[in-house]
Amino acid sequence: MADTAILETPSAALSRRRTMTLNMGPQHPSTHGVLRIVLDLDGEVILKAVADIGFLHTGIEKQCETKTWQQVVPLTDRVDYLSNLANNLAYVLAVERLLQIEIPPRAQYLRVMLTEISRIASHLVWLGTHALDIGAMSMFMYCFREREEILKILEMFSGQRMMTSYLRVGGVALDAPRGWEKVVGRFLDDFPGKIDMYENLLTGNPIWTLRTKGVGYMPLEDLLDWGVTGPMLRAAGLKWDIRKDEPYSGYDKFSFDVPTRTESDVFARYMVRMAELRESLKIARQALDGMPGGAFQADAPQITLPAREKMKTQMEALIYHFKIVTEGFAVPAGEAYACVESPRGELGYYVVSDGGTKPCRVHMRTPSFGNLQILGPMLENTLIADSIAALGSMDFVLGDTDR
Amino acid sequence: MLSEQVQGMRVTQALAGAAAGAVVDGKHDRGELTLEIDAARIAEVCRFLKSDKYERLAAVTCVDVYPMEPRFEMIYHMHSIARNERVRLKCKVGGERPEIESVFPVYRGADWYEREVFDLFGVFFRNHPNMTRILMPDDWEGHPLRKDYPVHGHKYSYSRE
Amino acid sequence: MVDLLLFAFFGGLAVICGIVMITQKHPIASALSLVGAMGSLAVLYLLLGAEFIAAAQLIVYAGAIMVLFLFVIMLLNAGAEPKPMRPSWIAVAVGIPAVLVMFAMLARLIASTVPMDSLVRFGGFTGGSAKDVGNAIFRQYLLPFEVISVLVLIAILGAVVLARKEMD
Amino acid sequence: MDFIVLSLLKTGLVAFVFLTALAYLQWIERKVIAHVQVRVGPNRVGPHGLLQPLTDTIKLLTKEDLIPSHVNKFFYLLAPIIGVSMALISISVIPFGPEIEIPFTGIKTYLGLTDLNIGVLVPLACSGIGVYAVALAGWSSNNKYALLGGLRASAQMISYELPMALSIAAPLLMYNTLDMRKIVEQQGAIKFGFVYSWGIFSYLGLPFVAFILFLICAFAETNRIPFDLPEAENELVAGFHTEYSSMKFASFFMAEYANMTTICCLATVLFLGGWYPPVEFPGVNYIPGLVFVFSGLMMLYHGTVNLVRARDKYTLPAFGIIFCGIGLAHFVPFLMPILVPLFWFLSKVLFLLFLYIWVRATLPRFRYDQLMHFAWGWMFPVSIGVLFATALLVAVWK
Amino acid sequence: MPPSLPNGVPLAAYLGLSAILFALGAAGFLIRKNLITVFMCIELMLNAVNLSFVAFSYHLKQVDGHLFSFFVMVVAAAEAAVGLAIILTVFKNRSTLLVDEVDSLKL
Repeated sequence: MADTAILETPSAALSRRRTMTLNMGPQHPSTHGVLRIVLDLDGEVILKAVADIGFLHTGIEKQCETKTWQQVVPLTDRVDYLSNLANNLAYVLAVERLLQIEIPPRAQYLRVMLTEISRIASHLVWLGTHALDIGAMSMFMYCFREREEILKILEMFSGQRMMTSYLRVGGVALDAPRGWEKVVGRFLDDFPGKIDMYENLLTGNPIWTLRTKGVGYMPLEDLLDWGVTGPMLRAAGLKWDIRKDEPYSGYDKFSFDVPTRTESDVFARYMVRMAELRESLKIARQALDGMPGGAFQADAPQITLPAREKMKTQMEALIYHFKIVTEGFAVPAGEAYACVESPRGELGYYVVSDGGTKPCRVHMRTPSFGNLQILGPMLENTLIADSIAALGSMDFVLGDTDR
Repeated sequence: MLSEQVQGMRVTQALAGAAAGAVVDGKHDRGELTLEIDAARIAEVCRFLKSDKYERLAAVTCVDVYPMEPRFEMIYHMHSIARNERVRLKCKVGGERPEIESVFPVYRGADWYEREVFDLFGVFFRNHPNMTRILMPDDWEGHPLRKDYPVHGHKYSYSRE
Repeated sequence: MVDLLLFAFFGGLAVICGIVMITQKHPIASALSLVGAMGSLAVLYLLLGAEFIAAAQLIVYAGAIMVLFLFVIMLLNAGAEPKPMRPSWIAVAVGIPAVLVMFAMLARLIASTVPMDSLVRFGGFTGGSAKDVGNAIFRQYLLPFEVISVLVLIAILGAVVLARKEMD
Repeated sequence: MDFIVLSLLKTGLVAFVFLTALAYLQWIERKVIAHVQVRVGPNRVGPHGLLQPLTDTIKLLTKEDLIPSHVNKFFYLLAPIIGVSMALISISVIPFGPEIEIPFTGIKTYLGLTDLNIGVLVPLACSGIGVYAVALAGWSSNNKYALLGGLRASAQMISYELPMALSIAAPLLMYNTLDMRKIVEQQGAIKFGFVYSWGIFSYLGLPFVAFILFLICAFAETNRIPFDLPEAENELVAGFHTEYSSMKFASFFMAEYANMTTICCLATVLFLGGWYPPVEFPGVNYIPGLVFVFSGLMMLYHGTVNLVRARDKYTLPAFGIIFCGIGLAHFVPFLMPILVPLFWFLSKVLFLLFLYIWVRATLPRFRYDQLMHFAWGWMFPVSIGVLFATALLVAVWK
Repeated sequence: MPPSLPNGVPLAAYLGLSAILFALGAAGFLIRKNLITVFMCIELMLNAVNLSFVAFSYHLKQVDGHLFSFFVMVVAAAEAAVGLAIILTVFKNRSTLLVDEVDSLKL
C-alpha cells in the first residue's frame, strides 16, 4: 500500500507524478464505519482503489473458542450488528446440525418472522445511509423512524433492541410475549405504505436515477469469481437465494419471490433491495398468520434450559439447569457448515467440535468480507462521487467484515 | 480410505477421473460431503472443480488441531449454484513450515480469505500476489487463531500507560 | 476632497499591488495582487464616471479572467519559483533603465500635453452608463464590435483545440 | 450632511437586521428541515429554540481559533474575509421598498441603501469575486479534500454564472434599465385593472422560464443541494472549508446564507415585482395586517383554549400578542406605507428561501460531471434561447 | 476644507498612475521568469492603458474611451483563454514554466 505517499502534501504528490493519493477513511462519513480506502486519483477519476480493513477486528472467532456453545450466541450478535438475528440463526443452525436435534415448528416460525423483520431493519439502515450518501438527507430520518418500530418489536420479544441474542441452540430464548400479534400486525400493515413513500421519493427521481444508473457496474462472472453474494448477485441477474435453494428453518413452507435485475449497477441493487423489503414483509405476514402453537424449544433436556416452573419443582430439571448453566452441553465431535441468506448475502458458520462443551473452531463466512473484495475492481476508473454511490450499494458492515 | 457412499458421489467420481489420487480421504457426515485433498494438488483440484460448474469458492479457512500433526487443516467451501451442491475440501498442512499453493489464480475471491488465514494462522500461500496481514496490524507478532497463542496475559499492559 | 482621498487610497493600493505582484515569488500571490490592483482600478473608473466599465472590470477581469489564471496556477501547481528570483543581467542592465526612461518619457509627455488644471470630480461626467456604452457600441462602433466577437469565437476555438490536443 | 447621517443610519439598521436575519435563517432552516424529517429541531435554548442562533454565535466566537500548521496562513485567513465581505456587500444595492417619509421628521428617503445605475451588475460582480474565497480556501488549506472541494466549487460557480447572467439579461431587455429601483417601479403598473405586471406575468410568461433558470442557477451559485458538491460531506468531508473552524468557519457559513438571501432578493426584484402585491383591489393594503393579526389570534387560541403541549402555555400567547401588535402596527396610518411594501418584499424573499430549504430536505445531489454537463449542455443553450426569444418579443411588442 | 487642496484630482495624477502601473508591468515582464507571472504582467499593462483611456474619456467628455477599454477587456479575455491553453500545453510537454528553459521551438 502506498502508505508513504499519504504523508505527503498534495502539492508534492501532484508535482511528482500527476496523480494524487487520497486516504479515504478510516474516519470518513461515507465509509460506513472504519473502512480505509487508499485512492489513486487523476483529477476526480479513481485510477486504483485499495481497501484496508481490520480496524474493527475484535477477534470474535478466537473468543468463541473460550465460550461454551450457548455463550457464543451473544458474540454472534456483535458480528453483523445490523442483522444479528441472521447471525444467531446461522450459528444455531450449525450447532443444531452437529447435535442433530429437531426444532419445533413454533420456534421455526418465530425465527423466520423475526429474521425477516430484522432483514427489513437492516435494509432500512442501508437505504437511509445510502440515500444520505447521495444527498437525500430526509430518507435517513424516515428509514430510522421505521427502524425504530422494528427495534421496539425486537425489544418486546427479547428485551434488547439491537443485541437481541434471541435464538438459542434448540429454539428461541423466550416464547412470544403477550399481544405480539397486534404489534407485529400493525407494523406489517403500515410498512407497505412507507415503502411506497420511499419509492416516491427516490425511484423516479431524475437525480437519483442519474446518480445510480450505470454506476458501479460489475459483470456477473466477476461477481461470482470474487465471491460476492446476496442482493449484489441478484442485481446482476442470478436468481440465487439460499432461502429458496437450500431452505433452512422451514423457509420452504413460505411462498415468496426472489427479486432479480440484470443491470448489475447501483440502481439495480437499490431496486432489488426495495423488492426484498416487500418480500420480507410477505414472509413475515405468512409467519404471523400461520404461527403454530406448541413448544418454543426442542425437547432436548440436556441442551435447552428447562422451563422455570419445572426447574423449581423437579429435581432432574434443576440438575440439567445447573449443568447447562455451569459447564454447558457437550456437542458430538464433527464439523458442520450452515449458511443462511443474511441481508447482505451468504452468511455461513463453519463450526468444528472436538466433542467438548466449547467449540474447537468457529469460522464465520461473513457476506461483507466476501463482498468487499470487489471494491478495488469496482471503483477503478470511476469518479469519487460514483465511488460513494457504489460503496453504499454494497451495503457492508465493518463489524461483519473484520469480526 | 473412501467409504462406498463417498465413492458413489458424483464429485468424487469426477475428481477421480480428472485428478487421480488427489482425493486422499473423504466422509459424508450430517449431509455434508468432505473430501480430503493432497495438499500439493489443491490448486489443480480447484481448477478442475471450477470447470465442473463450481462457480463459487464460498470461503477458505483453517482449523488448528494443535498439538496433533499435521497441525493445520485448510478448509475450502466450494459451492455450485448450477447444481445446488456444496463440497468441502480439506488439506492437511504440517506445522513446521506451513505452506500451501494459493488458489487465487483460480478463484480471485480467495484473495482476502487466504490473507486472513495467513494473518491469523500463519499458513503461507505460494503464488499469492499480496501475502500480507489483513486484519491485524502490519507489525503484529504471532498468529492469534493458533491454539498455542495465549488467550490471557497480553504482551502489552494497557493499564500502566 | 473626498475624491482626492479616494484616489490617493485606491491609486496607492493599485501601485502597492503592482509592486507586490512583480516581487512576490508565488504565482498565486501575484495573481491575487493583480486582482487587488484591478479592484482598485475599478473604483477609480467609478470616480471617472465609467460605471459600466467598472462593473465589467470586476465581472470580466477580476471575476473571470483572473479566476482562470488562478485555476491554471492551481492545476499546474506551479509553486514558487525554485531559485531565488534572479533575473538575467541583461534584463536588469538594459530593461530597468529602459523602463525608467520609458516612464520618464511618459511623465514628460503627460506634463507637456495634459493641462494641469483639468480636475477630475466624481459626477463630472455621467456619459458612462450602460445605456451610453451600449448606444456607442451598436451605433458608432458596430463593425469593431462584430470583429471582436469573431475574435472571441476564434479564441474559443483555439483554446478548445489546444486543450484537446493535450488531452490525447 | 443629512445624506451621510441618514446613509449611516440606514446602513447600521440594514446591517443589524441582515446579520440577525442570517442567524435566524439558519434557525428557520433547521426547524423546517426538522419538521420535514419528522423531528423537532432545536428546542432547548429559549422557547422553541429561538435563542439557538445566539448561543451558536457565542459558541463560534469563543471557540479556540485554530490555524493548522500546514496551511498557507495569509491566504487561509484572507479567504473567509473575502467570502463574507463579498456576500455582505451585494445587499447594499437591493431596494426593499418605495420612497417613504420617516414619521415625525418629514424626511423622505428610499427603503434600501443605495441606487446605482448598474445595480444589477453589483451582485454579479460580487459573486464573481466570491469565487476567490472558495478557491483560495481550498488551495491554501493544503488538504486534498479541501483542494478538490475548492476546485469543484469554483468551477461550478464560474459555470453557473454564465447562464445566470443570461437569465438576468432576459428581463433586463424588458425593463430597459440596470437600476433595480426602476426595474421594480416598472413592475408596479397595473394590467387588466387588477394584476400587477410582475416580471413573470408579462410577455406571455416567457420571463417565467428565465425565472426558473435563474432559480436553478441560484441554487448552483450558492452551492446548495442538489448542487452542493463542493461541500458534499459524504464525498469530500466538508469540501473547501474542511480545515476551517470557529469564526472562520462561521464566516463561510454566513457568506452562504448571505448569498442565498441576496440572490432571493435579486429574484424578487427582477421577477416577482419587488414590494408590489400580486393583485390590486381596494383593501389590498390591509391584507398584511390581517395576516399578522390572524396568525396572532391563532396562536392565542392554541396557547390558551386549545392547549396541546404544556410548554406552549406561555410562549404561544406571548407570540400571539407580539404578532397581533405587529399586525395592528400595519394599520397605523403613518406606518402603513413603510410596513406594507416591506411585508410584500420580505414575504416573497422568505418564500424563495423556504423553497431553498424545502429542496434541500428533498433532493439528492448531482455528480460533478452531470452538474457541469447540466450547466453547459442545458442551462446555457436554454438561457440563450430564452434571451433571444425575449429580445424578439420585446422588439415586436415595442 | 483647506484651501490648499484642489477640489478634485488632477487628470495628470490619473495618467501618472497609469504610467506607473504600465512601468511596473513592463518591469515585471522583464524580470519575472514564470510564464504565468509574465502573462499577468501583460494584463497589468493592459489595465494601465485602460485607465488612461477612461481618464481621457473623462477629460474629453466622450464615451469612446470606455469603448476602447471595453474592447481591450474582451481582447484580454480571448488572449487569456488562448494564452493559458498554450501555457498548459507547454507545461504538459516540458514540465516547466520557466521562460529560460522554454527555449526551443520544437522538442
